[in-house]
Amino acid sequence: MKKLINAPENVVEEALAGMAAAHPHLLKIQFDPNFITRADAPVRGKVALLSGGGSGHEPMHGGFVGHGMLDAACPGAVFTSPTPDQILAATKAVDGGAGVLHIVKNYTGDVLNFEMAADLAKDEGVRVEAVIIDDDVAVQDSLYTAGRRGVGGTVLAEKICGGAAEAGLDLAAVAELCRGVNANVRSMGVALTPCTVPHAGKPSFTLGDDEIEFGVGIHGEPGRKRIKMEQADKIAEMLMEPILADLPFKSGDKALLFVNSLGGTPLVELYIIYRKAAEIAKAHGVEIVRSLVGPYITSLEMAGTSLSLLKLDEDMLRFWDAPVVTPALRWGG
Amino acid sequence: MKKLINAPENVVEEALAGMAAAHPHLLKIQFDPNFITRADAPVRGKVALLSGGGSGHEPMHGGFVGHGMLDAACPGAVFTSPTPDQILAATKAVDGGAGVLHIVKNYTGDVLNFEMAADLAKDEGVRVEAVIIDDDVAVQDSLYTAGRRGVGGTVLAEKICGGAAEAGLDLAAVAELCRGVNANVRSMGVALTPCTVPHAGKPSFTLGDDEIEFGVGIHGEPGRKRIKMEQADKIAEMLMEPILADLPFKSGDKALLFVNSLGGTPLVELYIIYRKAAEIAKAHGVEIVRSLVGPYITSLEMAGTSLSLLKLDEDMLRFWDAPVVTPALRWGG
Amino acid sequence: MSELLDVPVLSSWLKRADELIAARQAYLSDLDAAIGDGDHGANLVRGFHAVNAKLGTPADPAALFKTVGMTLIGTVGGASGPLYGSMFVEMGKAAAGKPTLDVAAWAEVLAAGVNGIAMRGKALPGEKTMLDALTPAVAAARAAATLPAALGAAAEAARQGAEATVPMVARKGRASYLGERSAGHADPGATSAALLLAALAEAAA
Amino acid sequence: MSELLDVPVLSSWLKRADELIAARQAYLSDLDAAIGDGDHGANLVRGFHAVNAKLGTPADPAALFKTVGMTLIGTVGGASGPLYGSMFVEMGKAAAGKPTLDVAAWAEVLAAGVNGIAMRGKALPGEKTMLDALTPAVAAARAAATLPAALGAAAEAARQGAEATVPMVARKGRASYLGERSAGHADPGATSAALLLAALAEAAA
Ligand SMILES: Nc1ncnc2c1ncn2[C@@H]1O[C@H](COP(=O)(O)OP(=O)(O)O)[C@@H](O)[C@H]1O
Ligand SMILES: Nc1ncnc2c1ncn2[C@@H]1O[C@H](COP(=O)(O)OP(=O)(O)O)[C@@H](O)[C@H]1O
Ligand SMILES: [Mg+2]
Ligand SMILES: [Mg+2]
Ligand SMILES: [Mg+2]
Ligand SMILES: [Mg+2]
Repeated sequence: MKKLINAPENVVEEALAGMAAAHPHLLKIQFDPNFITRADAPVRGKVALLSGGGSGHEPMHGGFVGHGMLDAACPGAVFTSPTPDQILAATKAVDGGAGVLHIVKNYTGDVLNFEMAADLAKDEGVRVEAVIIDDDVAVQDSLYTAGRRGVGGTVLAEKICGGAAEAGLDLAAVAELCRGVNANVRSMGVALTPCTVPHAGKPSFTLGDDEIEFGVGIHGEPGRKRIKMEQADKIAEMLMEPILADLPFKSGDKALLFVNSLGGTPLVELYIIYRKAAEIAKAHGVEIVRSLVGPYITSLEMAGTSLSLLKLDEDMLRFWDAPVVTPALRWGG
Repeated sequence: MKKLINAPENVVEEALAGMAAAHPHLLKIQFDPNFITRADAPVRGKVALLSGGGSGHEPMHGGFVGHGMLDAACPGAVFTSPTPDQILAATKAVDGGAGVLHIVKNYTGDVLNFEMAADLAKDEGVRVEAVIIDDDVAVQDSLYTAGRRGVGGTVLAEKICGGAAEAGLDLAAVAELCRGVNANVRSMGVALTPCTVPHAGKPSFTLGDDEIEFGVGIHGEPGRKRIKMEQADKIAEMLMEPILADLPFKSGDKALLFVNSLGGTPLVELYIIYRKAAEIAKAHGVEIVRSLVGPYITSLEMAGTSLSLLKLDEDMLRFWDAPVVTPALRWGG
Repeated sequence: MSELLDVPVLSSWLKRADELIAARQAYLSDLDAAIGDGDHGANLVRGFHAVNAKLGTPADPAALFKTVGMTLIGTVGGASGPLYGSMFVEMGKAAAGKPTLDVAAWAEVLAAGVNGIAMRGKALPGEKTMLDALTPAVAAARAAATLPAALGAAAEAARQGAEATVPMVARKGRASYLGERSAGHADPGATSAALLLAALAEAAA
Repeated sequence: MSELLDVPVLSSWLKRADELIAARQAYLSDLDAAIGDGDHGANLVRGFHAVNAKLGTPADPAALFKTVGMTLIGTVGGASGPLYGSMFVEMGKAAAGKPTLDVAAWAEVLAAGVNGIAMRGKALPGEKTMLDALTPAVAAARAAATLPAALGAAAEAARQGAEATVPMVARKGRASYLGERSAGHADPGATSAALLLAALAEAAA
C-alpha cells in the first residue's frame, strides 16, 4: 500500500485539518466529534442540510459544504458511517431555527447512526427530518436486502435541496423535494480495480487483469456480477440499460446525466463514457439538459465509473442552476 | 491495461465528442484539426489565450476553456504535443483582433510545434505572442538540458492571464503578466505509480512496491531520483524544500498553494499533503492567501501529487479572483 | 469461578474482549471484505480500545454497561456501532439496581441486550447477522444451572451459531447486497459476537 | 539498382519506411519510455501511415518531399514531428527543379534535410538525438562514388551512429531531463532515423 498518508489512524483528522487550512473562507471544522460546517453557520431562518458518511468518498460530503449546498457534513472513519455524537453536534451547530434535513445514504450503518442522532436531536428540541437516498439499481430485490444503496443521486439531491433551502423553502418542502429527487434518480457503477482502505492495508477485493465488477458499491462491496472487461461503449450500454428501464425513463423526459469517477479513472475516460451514455439517452428519447462529469462520489483510488440519470422537473432544474459555493462544486456565487 | 476506452486511436476524438456533448453552453469543438474554443469565440477586441499539449492531462487544457480563462485549447495525441495545423486553425478561430497569446509548456515538442504555428499565423497577419512556462524545479541544471518543464504553474498562468485578458489588458501586457506568473511560480511532483498510455498498452515505467519517483514529469518521465516510500509529511517536506529555496520565497511573501493530483491520488490524500505543505510555508514566513486542491494537471491515472507555489502580487491576486466559467474551474461568473 | 458477575469481572471481560478482537482484527476484516466492506475488525478495535480507555471504575454493572454502550455508539460507527452499542445500553437498563448478577439475572440481561440489537437492526435470526450467534447464546445461558455453565454454554452456542452463518444468504446489512453470493462466508458480526462471549467465559474462569 | 532516385523509388522508400517503423513500433516506444515518454513509435507510425495515404503521385522529388514534410508536421506532433517534418521540407527545397537525384544531388538533399533538423532543434551532434545518426549518414553519402554505395554507406553510418548514442548523456529533448541517467540507452530518434535510411537502401536495391 503506497499512499500519501502518515498513520492510517490519522487519515481523517489530518485531511480535515488540510481542508480547514485550504478553505478558511468556506468552512469551519470541528474536531472530536468531527464535523464540517459552512463558515457562516448557523444561517438564521434557513433550513439546514446535513449529510455524512464514511470518509474516502471525497469530495462527498465535506467538499459540498457551503452556500447553496450542505450546511454540515459528518465524516466517519474511512468507509465507516459517522457516529451519532458527531451527527448530533453538527445538527445543533447548524440549526438556524428552521430545522435540519438529514440526507442519509441507505446503508444499515448510516441509517442506524443517523436515526440515533435524530432521536437525540429531537429530544433536545431540534426539528429534524431524514431522507434516505437509495438510487443504486445494482441492488435488485429490495425485499430480501437492506434495500438499494445510496450512491451518485446523493450528490444531486444535496445540490438541488441546497438551492431550495437557500431559496427559503421550509423543512417539509425541502424534505419533499429531496424525496422527489431520490424518486427520480437512478444510478449504477462498475469497478475496474479495487481500492485499499488505509487501516486494512490491502485491496478490498481482487479482480483479474481482464475482469470488472459490475454494479459495485462505493465501499468496494461486490456488485451484481463479475464480468470480463468490455469496451467503453459496451460498458456505457450495460450501465444505462438498467437505469433507463428502472424508473422507467420515457421519451420526452428532460434529464441530468452525471458521469462520476470512482477515483482512479481519469477525466478523459469519463468523457468517452459520457459521449456514449448521452447518445443512448438520446436514442431513448431522453433529452440531457444538464451534465456533471468528474470525481464527486469516489471510493478512494478505485478505478471505475458510475452513471446517474435524474429526471428533472422545473423546480429541480431551477435549484440545480442556483448558485453554489463549496470547495468541490461552485458556480454562480 | 483496463481502461474505459474503445480503441486507443479513438481516445482523443471520443473524449472530445464527450466534452462537446457535456458542455454545449461553454465549448465549441472542431475536429480535424482538433481544437476546442469557448462557445462565444472569437471575442471582439479581447486578447485571446490559447494553450495546448498532449492529451492525458485533463482537465488541462480543454477543461480550462471558457470565460475568464482560455479561448482555445489544442489537444495532441495522448502525451504528444499538438501539431502546427491545429494550433494555427485555433489561433485564427479565436483571434478577436487583439492578438493571441500562446501559453506553451516547455517541452521540445510543444515549443517546436507552437513555434511553427506562430510563424504561420504571423504570415497570415495574426498577432501572436508566446510565453514558455518552465516552473518544474525537478530539472536542475538548465544549461545542459532542454530547460525546466512546464507543469502546475501553467494552470495558474492560464487562470490569471485569462482574468487579465477579460479585463481588457492588451497582448503585450497579458504576455508580460504571464511571464511574471512564470517567474514567480515553482513546482515539483512525485509519482507513486506509473500510468499507461493507451496506445502503448503497458505502464510507462515500473516502480517497486516501496519506491516512488521523486521529481517525476507529467508524461511519466523519470524524475530526480527514485527513492523509498515515505510518509506524507516527509514527502511534503521534500517537495516544499526545493520549491521554497528556488525562487527563493521569503518571509512576508503572499502565495497561492496548489496541491495537484497526478490522477490516481484521491482528494483525501491531497488534503493531508496540503496540511503539511501549508504548515511548512507558514514556518518559512510565507502567507498562503489562496489555494487550489484537486486533479487539474494530471498524467492519466498516475498516483502522486505535485505542489506549486506562486508568489502573488496585487494584480495576480485580483485576476486569480476574477470570475471564471469553464468546465473545470468555475467561480464568480 | 464465582457464581456472580460483578464489576471487576465484567471489567476484565472488556479487557479480554479488547485483546481477542485486536488479535483477530485482520480475520474479522477479511470476513467483512468478502461480503461487506472490510472494516469490521478496525471498527471494533477502535471501539473496544476506547471502551477500555473510558471505563474507569463504574459503580455497578448497570453503569458499566451504559458506559460501554455509549462509548461503542460514539466510536465504532458503521452498522455494528449502534448495534453493539444498543446491546450494552439495553443490558445496562436490565441490570439496573443489581450490584452483581447471578446466572438467572445474567441470562435476562443478555437477553435484553440481544433484543436491543434485534429492535435496532430490525433483524431476525437466520438473516446472517450477529443475531445468529447471540440468539442461541441466550437460549444456552437460560438453560444453564450455574454461572460457569451458562458462560461456557453461551460461548459455545455463539461459536456454533457463527459457524452456522456460513451457508446462510444474508438478508440484512451490507452483505445482503450480494444475495446468493453471500453464502459460503461466515458473517463478521456473528464471528465477533462469538469472540465477545468467549472473552467473557475466559475472563470469568 | 539504378544510379538515380526518382519518384517511384522515393515512393517505395516511404512505403518501406512505414513497414519498418510499424514493425519496430514497440521497440521505438520502449526506447522512448526508458528515457522519454514512450510515444516515439506511435508518433511515427501515425505519421508514416498518413504520409502513405496522402502521397498520391507527386510531380517530382521536390513535391514528394514537401508533401511528406507537411504531412509529418501535421500528424506526428511531439518533438519528432516538426524535426522530421522540417527535414523533408528542406529536402524538398534542395531538390527543387530536379526530376531525379544522382548520388551527388542526393547527398546534398540529405544534407539540407539534416541541416533543417539541426536548425529547428538547435542541436549539435553528440547531444543524443537523431542528428547523431543523420550527421554521419550525410558524411558517408558524400564520400560515396555511386548511389547504391551512398545509400548503403549512409544506412550503415546511421546504424552505427544510433548505436553510438547509447553511452551519450542527452542534452536535448525530453531525455535531457534525466541527466546522467540518460546514458545506457539508445536514443529513439536516432534509432528511427537509422530505420529510415535502412528503408531507403532496401527500397532502392
Ligand atoms: N440489520 C442488522 N441487524 C443485525 N445485525 C446487523 C444488521 N446489519 C448488519 N449487521 C451486522 O453488522 C455486521 C457488520 O458490521 P460492520 O462491518 O462493523 O458495519 P458496516 O456494515 O457498516 O461496515 C454484519 O456482519 C452483521 O453481523
Ligand atoms: N532539439 C532536438 N534536436 C534534435 N532532435 C531532437 C531534439 N529534441 C528531441 N529530439 C529527438 O526527438 C526524439 C523524441 O521524439 P518523440 O518521442 O516523437 O517526441 P517527444 O519527445 O516530444 O515525445 C528524441 O529521441 C530525439 O532524437
Ligand atoms: Mg463500514
Ligand atoms: Mg511525446
Ligand atoms: Mg463493514
Ligand atoms: Mg516521446
